[in-house]
Amino acid sequence: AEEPIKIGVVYKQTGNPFFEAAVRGFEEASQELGFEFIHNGPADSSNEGQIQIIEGFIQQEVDAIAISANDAAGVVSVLQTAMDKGIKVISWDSKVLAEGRNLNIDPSVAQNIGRVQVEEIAAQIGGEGQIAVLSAAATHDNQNTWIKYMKEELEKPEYDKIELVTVVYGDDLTDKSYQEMQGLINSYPDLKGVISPTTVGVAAAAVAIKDAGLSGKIKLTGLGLPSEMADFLADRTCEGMYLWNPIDLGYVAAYASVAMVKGEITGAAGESFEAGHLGVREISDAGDGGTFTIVGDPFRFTPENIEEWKNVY
Amino acid sequence: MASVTGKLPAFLRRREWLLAILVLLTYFLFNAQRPDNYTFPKLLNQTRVYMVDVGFMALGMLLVLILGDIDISVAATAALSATVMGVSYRGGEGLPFWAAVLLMLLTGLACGLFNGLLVIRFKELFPMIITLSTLTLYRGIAYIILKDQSAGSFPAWYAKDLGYGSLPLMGLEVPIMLLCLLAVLPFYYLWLHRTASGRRLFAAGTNLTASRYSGLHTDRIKLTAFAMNGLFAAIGGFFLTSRTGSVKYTIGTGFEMQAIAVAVLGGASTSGGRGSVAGLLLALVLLTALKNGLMLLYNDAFILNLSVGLLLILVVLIPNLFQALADRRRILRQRMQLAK
Amino acid sequence: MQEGHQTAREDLILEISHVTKIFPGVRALDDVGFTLRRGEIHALIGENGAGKSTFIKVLTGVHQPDSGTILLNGQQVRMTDPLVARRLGIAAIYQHLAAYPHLSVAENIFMGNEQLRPPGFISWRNTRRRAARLLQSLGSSIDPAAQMGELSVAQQQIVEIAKALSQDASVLIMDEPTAALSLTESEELYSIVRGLKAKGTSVILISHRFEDIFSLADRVTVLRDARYIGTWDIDEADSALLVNHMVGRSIDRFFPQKTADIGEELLKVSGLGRTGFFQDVSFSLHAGEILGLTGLVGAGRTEVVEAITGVTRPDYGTITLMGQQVRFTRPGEALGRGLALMPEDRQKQGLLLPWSIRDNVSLPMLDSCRKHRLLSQAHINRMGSHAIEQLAIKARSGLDTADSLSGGNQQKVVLGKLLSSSARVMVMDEPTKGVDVGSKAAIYQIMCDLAAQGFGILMVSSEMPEVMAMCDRAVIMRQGRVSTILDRADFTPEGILRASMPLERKEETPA
Amino acid sequence: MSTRQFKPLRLGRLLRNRELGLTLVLLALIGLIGLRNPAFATPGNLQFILGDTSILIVLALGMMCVLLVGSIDISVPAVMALSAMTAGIVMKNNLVQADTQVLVDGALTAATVKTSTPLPLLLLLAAGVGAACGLLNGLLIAYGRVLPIVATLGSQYILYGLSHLISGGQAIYRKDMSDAFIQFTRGNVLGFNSKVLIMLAAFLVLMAFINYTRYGRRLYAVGSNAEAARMSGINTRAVTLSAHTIMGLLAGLAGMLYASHDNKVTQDMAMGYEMYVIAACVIGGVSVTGGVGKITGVALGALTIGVINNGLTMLRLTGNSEFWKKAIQGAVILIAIITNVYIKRAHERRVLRERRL
Ligand SMILES: Nc1ncnc2c1ncn2[C@@H]1O[C@H](COP(=O)(O)OP(=O)(O)OP(=O)(O)O)[C@@H](O)[C@H]1O
Ligand SMILES: Nc1ncnc2c1ncn2[C@@H]1O[C@H](COP(=O)(O)OP(=O)(O)OP(=O)(O)O)[C@@H](O)[C@H]1O
Ligand SMILES: [Mg+2]
Ligand SMILES: [Mg+2]
Repeated sequence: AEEPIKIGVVYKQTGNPFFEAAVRGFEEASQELGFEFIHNGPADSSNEGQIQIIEGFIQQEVDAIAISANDAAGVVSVLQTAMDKGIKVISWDSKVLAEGRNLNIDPSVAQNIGRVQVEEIAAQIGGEGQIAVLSAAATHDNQNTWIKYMKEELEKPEYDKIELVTVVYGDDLTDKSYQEMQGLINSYPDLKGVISPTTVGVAAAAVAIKDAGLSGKIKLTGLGLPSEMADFLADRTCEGMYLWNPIDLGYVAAYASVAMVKGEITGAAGESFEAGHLGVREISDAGDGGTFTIVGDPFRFTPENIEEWKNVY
Repeated sequence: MASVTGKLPAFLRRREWLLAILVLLTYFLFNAQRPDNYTFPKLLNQTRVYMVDVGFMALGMLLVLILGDIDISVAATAALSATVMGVSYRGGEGLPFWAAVLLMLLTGLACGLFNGLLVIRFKELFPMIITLSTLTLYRGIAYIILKDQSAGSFPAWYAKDLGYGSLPLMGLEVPIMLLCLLAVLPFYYLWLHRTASGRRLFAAGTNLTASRYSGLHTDRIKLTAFAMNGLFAAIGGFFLTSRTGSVKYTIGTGFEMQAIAVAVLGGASTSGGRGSVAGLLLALVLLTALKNGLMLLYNDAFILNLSVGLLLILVVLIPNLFQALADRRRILRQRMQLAK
Repeated sequence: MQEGHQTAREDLILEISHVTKIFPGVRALDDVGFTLRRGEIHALIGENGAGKSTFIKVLTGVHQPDSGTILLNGQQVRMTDPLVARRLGIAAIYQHLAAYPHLSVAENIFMGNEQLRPPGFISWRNTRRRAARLLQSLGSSIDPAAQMGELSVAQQQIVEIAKALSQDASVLIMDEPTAALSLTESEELYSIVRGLKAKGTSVILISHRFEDIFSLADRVTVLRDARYIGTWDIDEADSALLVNHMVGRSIDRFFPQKTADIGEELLKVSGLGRTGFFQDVSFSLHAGEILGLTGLVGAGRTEVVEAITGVTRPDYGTITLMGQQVRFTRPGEALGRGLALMPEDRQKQGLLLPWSIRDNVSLPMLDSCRKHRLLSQAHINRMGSHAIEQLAIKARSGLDTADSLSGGNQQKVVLGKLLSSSARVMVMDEPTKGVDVGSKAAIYQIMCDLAAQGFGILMVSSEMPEVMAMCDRAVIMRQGRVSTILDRADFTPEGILRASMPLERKEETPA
Repeated sequence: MSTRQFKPLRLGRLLRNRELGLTLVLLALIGLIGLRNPAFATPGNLQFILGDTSILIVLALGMMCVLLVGSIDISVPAVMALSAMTAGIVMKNNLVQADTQVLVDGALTAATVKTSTPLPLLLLLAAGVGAACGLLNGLLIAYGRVLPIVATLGSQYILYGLSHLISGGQAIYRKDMSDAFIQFTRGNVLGFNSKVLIMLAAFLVLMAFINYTRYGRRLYAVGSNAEAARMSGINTRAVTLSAHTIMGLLAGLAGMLYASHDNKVTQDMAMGYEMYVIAACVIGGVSVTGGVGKITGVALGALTIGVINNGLTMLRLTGNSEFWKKAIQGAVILIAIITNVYIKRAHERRVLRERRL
């Protein structure tokens, strides 16, 4: 019998529920397609840890590697050696630079991610006032891209009365993000809203706002995990936030990997592949020298729908 | 019978033997579990992942540990040096690559020297405390230099051939990086174990006061050890960067603990005066064999760390227990003679 | 009260028989017996390393004996740890200061015997008050709140005594309590001890000073080479008898005849001073001369020689070595210029204990053991064997580790290190401290030989017989200053002692 | 007794009082940062810093015990993680949700009430797990004669691994926490954050223990001169063991504070925190060689770290670059400990000069 296809899944960090959910997407797909997969992530969300894991996967002769990279540039070399050995490389969630991948699966169009958060906060604060951004680390590519699009969006005339006062960084550490949020509260008494496009940051910001007794006075949105943010949506510290569905993300990445291993696609722009119950995905040019496809639009979580999602991921 | 049990601990007290046995055990254990993936050639290929950069850092750390000191700023030193290299090379638009590398080594040396100066100037402070603050300082400087950027686009021979290339030797594909480490080891060994300055390092670590009274220039010895540690950290950073292909200020985070673990596993003691190159090499091999095997079997980073922690404690603890047992037995024997 | 030699059982507070104590490789006590009567002062004497301190530690539960019995008030007791001994009323002042340098004087006195107040918290007020009272009763005005580590050795010794007294013990053991004390301080201690005796306390006193023994003790016991030699009433013993028993042979040929001629000036020190340690120290040393530097413990002699040899840096004054003015920043520099220091504490400063003899001996001269830039084991071996031969070190081979050697042989290894260098001036700080008799004589012989070869030797020593027999001249220090310099012809025990005794300090006497 | 001799000594003690010096440094820091960002020096923010630093202080108190006996513990954050994770899992598994109505602004509003294992039990559990970890460290160090750095480096790896294993990779979130636990570090009593109150309680208990009980003083005795301690009948190994156990216990407690404060327990919780704890102790005047250190100094040292961290956040908000933060932090710590050295040296010189020769 022919050897089953084997996929190595690398994520940013072990024990992060977002990635646990993504692995569930791979699981679903593997039941439908009958491939094998192994998954692993470093304990400390380091680039070096991911390299170790990738080398381990090469050693185990996987057919494809699907990675959410901690450092877009830092894994390029090792992934190139993988590709030299005929291994297909798909990045998902957090991309790898074009020269180190065959295809990138974006959860959503970066521009949209930036836009919806600005729209959300504008709606919440009533279209005027000071806002701030609480980001992860100043070194995170996806964060910086989103913030860039947020700033572009804020240029539009309808946001004239909104002032982005500062961008601060919580390094994806809960206590540091909390401190930064507290600093924002103290330093900008007129602050109306905060966007935190990181799950750690938005949760810490919610705690800080609630602790300061400012729930509802400082509005909050961002990209948050339903399981982590459930209580804050319920008590309206956060009235609406976004995230894509990590299960779908894993699911699409799995389908793309299998299609590529089978030779159905090469990852070139213009190709398309069938992603199970999510339908056909078009591959297009990403503008960074590589190609990408997207999973869908960011999903809006609200106090109304959070109950059904909080135990999913 | 008494003599057999009496000899066993003495045998196990040679760390090198204990490590060698563990290496073989680990290899055969995992090889039996994963006969197709966990093979010698494949393990050899993995050495570049687990052995080389940490190995160079451990070589530096060993010097400091032999002195009875510790340096936890090595990973930050490596990061700062790599940053300097990346920024000065600027993807080919800056300095020529050799100059960038030279600058990198000098940066490492300077960081080490600065640590060393602080250590000999402020003897009241523990090196651990000093290097704790220089750790933050060095990485902080790297952060100031690189900000949120990464620097890369290194020459292909560096990022590809050195980082991932291997040479065929006796029918095996040996990573070039590993060859670099192995090429350095004999010189390092000779220097540490066979020259006067190496000997003085051990002397200073065994008893600093007595060494000073014996005429050794203990301050200079310390300074040299810390400076060389900085240099080795930079070399470690050099090889690490050849694998990552680019530099961020976070590069090598946590490697200081790995370097300490390797050196301690290899027989160095944080109280000074002990350490061997052979032990260090064996410890590196053992960790490679173990980590890679665990990686294949479990694919779980935490289990990997847990096992390394257990190994570290057991390898240090077991000889201590044997030693205590041997001491007790010795006194008992004398007491028995007394009774006769 | 005491009638003759025969003592009734019930008169004995302590009765120790057949005690043996073994350390790995050393038998420190071998079948030792000892009795202590109620209310007597019993001196325990013996050469360095005879086992006195070990005996005390066995008594106080610090060490467990390997065999033997201890009867306290006729009842067999087992001193399983120091707390048991304390509870049974045995208090001790140990030879090596058992102080906590970072803690206050008061706390040092009451550590382990805290002054509690309900519900079991320490009362610092009582602690300080009682400490002050105790210290006053010792005629000292040490501030109970002062930090122990900042006191002088003598002051620390007084605190230790106060600590022992604070326990109201029925048996008080003192291991060399007067070693660092001034004459008045000693007198003060004598009267306290006599007072205790009058109250019925029994005292075991270890001392190398015969004055202490003859003015205090009722009986005296001699230990030699870990064995019990005998016990004498004080009035039937004299110092010659005791010394003979301690040493085990008559000692008229103990010190060698010194034949060296005095040559040119090698070392000259003038106006040397180091803030807080010593002041105005001037003397000179000539080739072929053995110059003594003596005084009481804590007089600052070690500090002086360390400042000369670059261990520390003097703040004032000049040092002239072989005609050139020098100032060293480290001992290695001094060694390179021909000035070698044999430090006071051979275990901490002199030797690398885990290292072999040959490695220790070759350490200062490693650069000369090279062949093709690498170390030559053969050369190192030769150096080791040479030292063993030249100094008659008792060892199986040069590979024996330093910590396996006896004190005297360890000292010879330290000496071997110096001899392997090219020094002309040797500074020896207490070269025979803690060294057995045989090695002592050997070391004296070596010193004389060196002097004969034209070396200049500066010997720091606390032992008066040694100074008197060995030195051509003696510099006598007290309280960090040179009190006088005597020529050999002018040596008298009284003269040296008088010059060493600290001048009484006004504020040291209670108001 | 002449008082003439005593006077300079008392003055000296006042001058060398590092607690005073540290307080001055702290005030100077607050003033300087406050000049750049006025929002920093407000009572509200200072109170926030105090609350935020409470956990650090609790840990530093434990670390002080360990350092006093001449040992060190770098497994602290792993102990925190394991304890909090254990308690968190128990809490999650026993969580009961009930919809009720509560009075908000005079109107009945629907609310969900989450109850679980009683908070005291959870705290006990976490403290117990922490103490057990500390005990294990202590056993390795005191009885296994493994050097403290090596032993606790190893146990750090092991304990983090264990907290991962028992959690099965699942973090504990706010939704898994009982209301009592969430409110644990949020209640305000007499205008003080309850974290501050808990820290004060720990501080007072430990101060009583260390300064007023014979067992507490033994920590100093062992660290100051282990040989002497042994000779006066102190079981030095047991003392080392208890120091580590205290550290573990406090780390367990701190883990709960941390978890409640963050509303979250992850298996990599507080990674790297041990460095701040050690730095706090050293700035507070604890000697790494043992025997020296005061509890007030440690608290001040931790506060200094807290002020530096918060101050850097606040400074940055006024336009200073994010990228300078880390370097400044390292430099400030370095300068602080070096200043300490110079102060101590000056004092030693003065003592020497005052000696009579
Ligand atoms: N803890 C120990 N371990 C090993 N050997 C020891 C120990 N303590 C003492 N000894 C050895 O026991 C012997 C007796 O030592 P002890 O200190 O009792 O002599 P002493 O009579 O007090 O000498 P001194 O007059 O120098 O104080 C010495 O050979 C010493 O080296
Ligand atoms: N006046 C003083 N006040 C306080 N401490 C002093 C004083 N003088 C000397 N000391 C301390 O006493 C100690 C003993 O000094 P030093 O070792 O130089 O004396 P020594 O004569 O060599 O005695 P030893 O026989 O102990 O070697 C030194 O550590 C010194 O710091
Ligand atoms: Mg003695
Ligand atoms: Mg001396």
